[in-house]
Amino acid sequence: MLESLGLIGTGFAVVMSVLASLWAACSVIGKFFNRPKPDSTSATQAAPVPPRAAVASRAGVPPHHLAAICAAVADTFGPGYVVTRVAAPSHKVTEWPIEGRKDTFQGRRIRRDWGPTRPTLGGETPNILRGQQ
Amino acid sequence: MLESLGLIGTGFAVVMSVLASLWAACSVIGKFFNRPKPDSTSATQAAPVPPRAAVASRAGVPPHHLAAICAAVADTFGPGYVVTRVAAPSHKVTEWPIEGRKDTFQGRRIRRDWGPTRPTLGGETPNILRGQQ
Amino acid sequence: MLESLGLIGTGFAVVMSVLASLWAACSVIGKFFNRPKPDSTSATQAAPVPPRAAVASRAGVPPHHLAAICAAVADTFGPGYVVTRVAAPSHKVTEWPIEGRKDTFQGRRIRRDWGPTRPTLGGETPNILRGQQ
Amino acid sequence: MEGTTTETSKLQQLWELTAISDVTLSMVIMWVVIAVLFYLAVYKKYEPLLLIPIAFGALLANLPTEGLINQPHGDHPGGLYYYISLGVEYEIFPPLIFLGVGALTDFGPLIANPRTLLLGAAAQFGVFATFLGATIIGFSPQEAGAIGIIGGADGPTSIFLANKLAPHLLAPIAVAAYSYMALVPMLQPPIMRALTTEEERKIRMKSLREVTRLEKLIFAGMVTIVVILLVPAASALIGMLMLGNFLRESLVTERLTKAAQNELINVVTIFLGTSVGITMTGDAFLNASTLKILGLGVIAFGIATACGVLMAKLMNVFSKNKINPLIGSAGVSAVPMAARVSQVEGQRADPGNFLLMHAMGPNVAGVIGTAVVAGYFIAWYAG
Amino acid sequence: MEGTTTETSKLQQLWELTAISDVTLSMVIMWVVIAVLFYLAVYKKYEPLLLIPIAFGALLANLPTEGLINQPHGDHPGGLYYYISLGVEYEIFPPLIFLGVGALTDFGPLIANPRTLLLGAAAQFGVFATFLGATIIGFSPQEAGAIGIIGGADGPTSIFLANKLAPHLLAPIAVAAYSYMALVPMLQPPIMRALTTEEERKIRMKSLREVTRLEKLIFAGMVTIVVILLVPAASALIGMLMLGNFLRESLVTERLTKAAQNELINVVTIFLGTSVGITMTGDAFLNASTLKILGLGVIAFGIATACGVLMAKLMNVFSKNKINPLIGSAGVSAVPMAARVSQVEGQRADPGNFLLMHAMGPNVAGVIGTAVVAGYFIAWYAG
Amino acid sequence: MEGTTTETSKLQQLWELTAISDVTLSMVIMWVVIAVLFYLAVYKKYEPLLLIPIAFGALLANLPTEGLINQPHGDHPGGLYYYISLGVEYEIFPPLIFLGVGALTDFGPLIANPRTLLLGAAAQFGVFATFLGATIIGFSPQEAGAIGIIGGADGPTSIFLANKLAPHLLAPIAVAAYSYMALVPMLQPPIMRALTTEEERKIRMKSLREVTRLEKLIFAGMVTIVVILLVPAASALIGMLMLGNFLRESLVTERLTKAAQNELINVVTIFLGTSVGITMTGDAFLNASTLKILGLGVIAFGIATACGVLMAKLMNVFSKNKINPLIGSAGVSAVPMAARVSQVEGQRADPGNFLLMHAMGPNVAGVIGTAVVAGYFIAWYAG
Ligand code: NA
Ligand code: NA
Ligand code: NA
Repeated sequence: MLESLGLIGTGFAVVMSVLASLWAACSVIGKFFNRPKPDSTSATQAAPVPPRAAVASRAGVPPHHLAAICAAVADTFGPGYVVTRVAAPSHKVTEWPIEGRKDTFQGRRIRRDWGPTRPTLGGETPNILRGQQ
Repeated sequence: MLESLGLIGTGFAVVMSVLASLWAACSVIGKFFNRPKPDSTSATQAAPVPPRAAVASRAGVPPHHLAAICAAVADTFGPGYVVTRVAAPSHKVTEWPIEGRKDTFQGRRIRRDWGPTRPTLGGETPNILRGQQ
Repeated sequence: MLESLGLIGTGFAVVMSVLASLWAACSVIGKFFNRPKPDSTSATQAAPVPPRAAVASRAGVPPHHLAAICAAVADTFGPGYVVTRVAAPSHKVTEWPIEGRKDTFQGRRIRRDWGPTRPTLGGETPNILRGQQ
Repeated sequence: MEGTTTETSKLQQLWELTAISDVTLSMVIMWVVIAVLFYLAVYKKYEPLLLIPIAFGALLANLPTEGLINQPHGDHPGGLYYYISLGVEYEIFPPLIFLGVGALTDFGPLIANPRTLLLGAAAQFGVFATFLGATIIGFSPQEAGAIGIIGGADGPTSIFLANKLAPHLLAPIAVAAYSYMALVPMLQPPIMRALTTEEERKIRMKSLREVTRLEKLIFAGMVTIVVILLVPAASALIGMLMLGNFLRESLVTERLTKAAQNELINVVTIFLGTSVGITMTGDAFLNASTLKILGLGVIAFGIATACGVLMAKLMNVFSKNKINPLIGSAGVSAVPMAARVSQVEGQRADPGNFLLMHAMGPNVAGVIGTAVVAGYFIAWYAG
Repeated sequence: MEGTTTETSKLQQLWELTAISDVTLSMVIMWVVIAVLFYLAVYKKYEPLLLIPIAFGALLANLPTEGLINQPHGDHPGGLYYYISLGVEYEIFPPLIFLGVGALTDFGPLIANPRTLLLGAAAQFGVFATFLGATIIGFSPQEAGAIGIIGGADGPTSIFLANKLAPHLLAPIAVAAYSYMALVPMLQPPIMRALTTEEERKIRMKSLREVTRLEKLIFAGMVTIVVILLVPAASALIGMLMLGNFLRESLVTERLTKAAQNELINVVTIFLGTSVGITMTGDAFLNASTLKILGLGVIAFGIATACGVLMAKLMNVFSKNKINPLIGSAGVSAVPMAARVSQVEGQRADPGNFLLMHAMGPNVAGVIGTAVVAGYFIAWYAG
Repeated sequence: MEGTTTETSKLQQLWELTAISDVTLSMVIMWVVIAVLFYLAVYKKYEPLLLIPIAFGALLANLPTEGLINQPHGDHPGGLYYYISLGVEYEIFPPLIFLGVGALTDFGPLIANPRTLLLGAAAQFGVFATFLGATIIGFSPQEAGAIGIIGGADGPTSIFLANKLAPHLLAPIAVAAYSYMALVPMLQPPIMRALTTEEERKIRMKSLREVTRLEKLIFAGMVTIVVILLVPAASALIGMLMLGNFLRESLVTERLTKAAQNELINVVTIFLGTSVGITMTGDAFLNASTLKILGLGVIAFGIATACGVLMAKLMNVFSKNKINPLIGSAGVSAVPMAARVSQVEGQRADPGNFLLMHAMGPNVAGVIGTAVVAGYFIAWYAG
């Protein structure tokens, strides 16, 4: 029982100290990454809209788009909301178009006449080969 | 030889009895699942159209759609055909749209300007990173 | 040292002879595949356009398309270029449409009402089952 | 390796590095056999997914390779296929293939019309008849069992049983099983037509009822329980088949179903095929046994087809709800080709007749039936 | 097997081939348990990706199978699951799952707000409290450690530790871990509401800053180094977790990331689940220990939830930047369900409050924390 | 672990649980090396698919881990990488990678212009020259062979041979091979320009004929047969390479080709990379040998490039059909980068010159050539 308590005490201390070390390390490292924008820690409380908009604008969003977006946000959520970042919807480039492009480049099969290439029933490879077979 | 015949006799008996047991079990279980529709065993021979149509309708197909479909079927195949089920073409939800959505949520890359994101030659990850790198 | 030189001499001889054997074998085999078109070895230097065009035409490209393409090539690259092959862009049939078709055939889920099938949040399978569950 | 070696001895040394002198006549003959297999697989499309790996494995087996199949000794590791072939020897690959097959199989038509289970059972008589024939022409009972299972038209099951009862016959049995499965569209129709009348071939069957998810899940569990209770030696095959099917029909484990249907089955197929092919040395393949096995295989397919058809006719004697006997032949499994043959023959007699879904019932029942037979043989001999 | 056997003895022989006589009462009872697990997995969607394989494995374990789990002897190979289970026994599968988990996890919210690491640490107190309770009611210390880790709400870690400290309890621990993870949306809210005031639940947190690729890569490397230095016994779990995450965040190894997120994790999940289930024999599962473990599991979850919430309140005492204590409960991991619970509870108090991303911080911190605890137990007992 | 321990001893106990005291200076130095590797892989995109796993494996090797690489003893299982590394030790992973490489490679350009096989052969002279240099500066012949193969610019082959002839040098050889492959665009152009005249660089080659499916299949079979007959010790590499290519070119096994190109190669790459990295301990890496190997590697690449170019010029002396010597450098393999370098240099001299497809011939010939050289070294030393 006492032994168990010893284990528990040590154990919880280990967990806390490991994760606290990570916290400390993260904070130190995070400082380096936050430094370029010294006003960022107090940004949400008091940052005026224009500089932010400028930041967003610098990132490629046209200013008149930004103005329209800010107006829409203000209308929807009411005051107290600040637009801090504007980005186009994330168009993640999945592997498929790239793979498709690779497939096209590899070009194992070439359509030799004008007719369309159709998948066959049962998923067999259609009989349209590059060579004369 | 006689031994072989013994093996064969026993063996075929085993196979028949195993699959016959499965048949019996399936039939018994099947009864439970067929019970809600007591007329289903004789449906194809004599089932009147309206109840079926009602069933289909209950499943979400609007009655006037059903009437139109039945008319088209009667015109195409002639008498003797009964519409027993109407369903929209099976739109199997493959994993890809879901995965795509997940990818979007994970949002590792965000387009920071208005320009399109294009796959690069060779399938490399395009140089559009969430952060400032 | 001398031993090393022996190893190197033998080794380089091995590599050269293996790949030279492959060259020889390839050339012999290649002869069989090139034979049907005896003029092909000198084709790029002097092959007249018409026979080639005929070949391409036999492969399914309408002659008037071919004429137009040759004219365009001549205009773009200048003289000295010969159109040796015309093919529609390679439409590689990837697995996906076929798989999609298979999925449709397997049809595990059928939409029972007119509403659209949508992926759910978290990628769960939507609750549209073939049976009544 | 001294610097003073003469030119001649150097050439000799070079020659000794090569393995040309290790080529035997049987290897060269096997190359011809392999070329035929490649031709059938690539141009005739005889089950290419398995015949190509098998044939390539056979090519490697009939070359004087080094470091590909040798056993480990001391610190030296074994060859690549010493390790990969453990998947066959330890009987791991066939059940994994069955996991994928289960994830790809829809037992709905069978559940909707469970009578067709008997057709799948009847077709197994081909296995036993071939077993008898094999013992008569001199094979040992174990060998005969492994040969008979060819009539079950189930590749992984054949490999599983052959590895257990007669590993030295693994290659010819696998080749026969996959080749004849591909030949089903040619082997079956004459037998089907000879045993049925025009009227029988025109029988239309009533359409199948819908089967719910719950019923499919219960079926998967029930088959697992019943078959393992009655034929425990079939546990590995049936267990994996039904695990794959349960994952599929649960509809909540899409990720795992896809993995079983694709990644797992594809990778294992490459390894299984080449491992089988690599046992196909000239000594093991070029002998009278192989010819006998190929001959017995045809007989097995023929009898299985006939028994399926005849069982359907027998059932029609006792049942009011007539079965089209053309779907009986689908009981040999060879999914889904045998079912397609039933459909084609049915439409030849009556173009408005659609037998495909009805034939899928005996077709998938045949898979279960063959696994049961395999379990029975294992219990009888290998226990 | 003589030809002169009488009809009776033949039937007897047939009976002896079957395994019906080997069915025990405990098997039949287990079938009911398994049916309940299937119901929960399929219809209630309790972590079906793992509970279905576990339950199917348990079904196989509670049937008189042959050739599925037997050890090899002499020339006879072992059963299929003798080989597959080596992946659990040799502790290979859980780290591979962690490789995939790492490739699926975004540590961004944690890096943006590293204070939440403490919440992930606090939730581990549930593990230790349960350990204490388990020792008090009679479990050995090793068993108690393996049981306590259920409170960490991390399936692979639980399996990893149970296999090391108390392999005979593997099945009930895994079942408890995955079942309660699925029950998080029911277990946590009452505790969360009891321990917080309306005002606390309404606290809005400032939005998270962006985290760059470099920062994420440094984080992955740093966690690897710090955790392995402080708790070397957690090396396998943390090493693989962070390898997967590094591949993901490098953005230049898309192929490998996808392989870890899909192929690898899916195939290993099938094998891991069934291997765990196959240890779930009636003898091992139907006893007082299982009931105790299930009971202790609930307690573990409850205490972990409470400690997370209380730690958040404690941190608010010392910090100007208030934390919404509702995100403390996410420290139990159960990614991403616990974070969703925080979000839902937060919006119940204030519909305009979005806690999801904030809760992801303690949520993923909990994964690291539980791996640390597992390493600590291993170092203490298994070293 | 008694309850009466004083505070001090408890802290000491806690300290002993950690492994901070096991950190050595060489580990810390290795961290810097690893950081450089990560930088090259992530930001410079030097073969990230392999360098990232290698570097992460090296990180794990240079931390005081527990339960990650230890051998099994008694009932205790080995560490995770004890098991995964068996794939390298037993020489399983490199041939599997080659299976995928074969499924990804189009030998068409080589078949259309088989003369370029000689260019792929000539580039192997770099291997032998480096072998000579390595023996001169004090490496044993086996070590020298493993080092020389770096000049073949073929990762899996280098790992395969290093594991066989000089396993203690596995890490530096693999790192050198993959790093220099990534450096090809910087290393080759100066050599190519120095050895060619402006006129030679402007040579246009006649366009390649089409190659039919049958011809590609015959090629795959023929290479298998010829290479195994002449250099049987290359069986595993060439056999798998050509199996993958046969599957690809058969056009009837799409499923298997995709599995080899994706699932198999991706998963094996993760395991292979980390297994190689985990041998990269400070002791094994931080010594004069590594520096020598890195130096010899550059020389190997340079000589291989030069020999390829010179062989093309030599062939032009005897042939009417001139070869552009810029494609000779592609014979070092490093597919497809070396071919791209040829294309770029060709267009620098004449923007209308398209050498890419012509350079693919020697490029893939180099893969075969390096496998032949590896087989030759194995036959000479390891037999
Ligand atoms: Na069958
Ligand atoms: Na946790
Ligand atoms: Na090379």
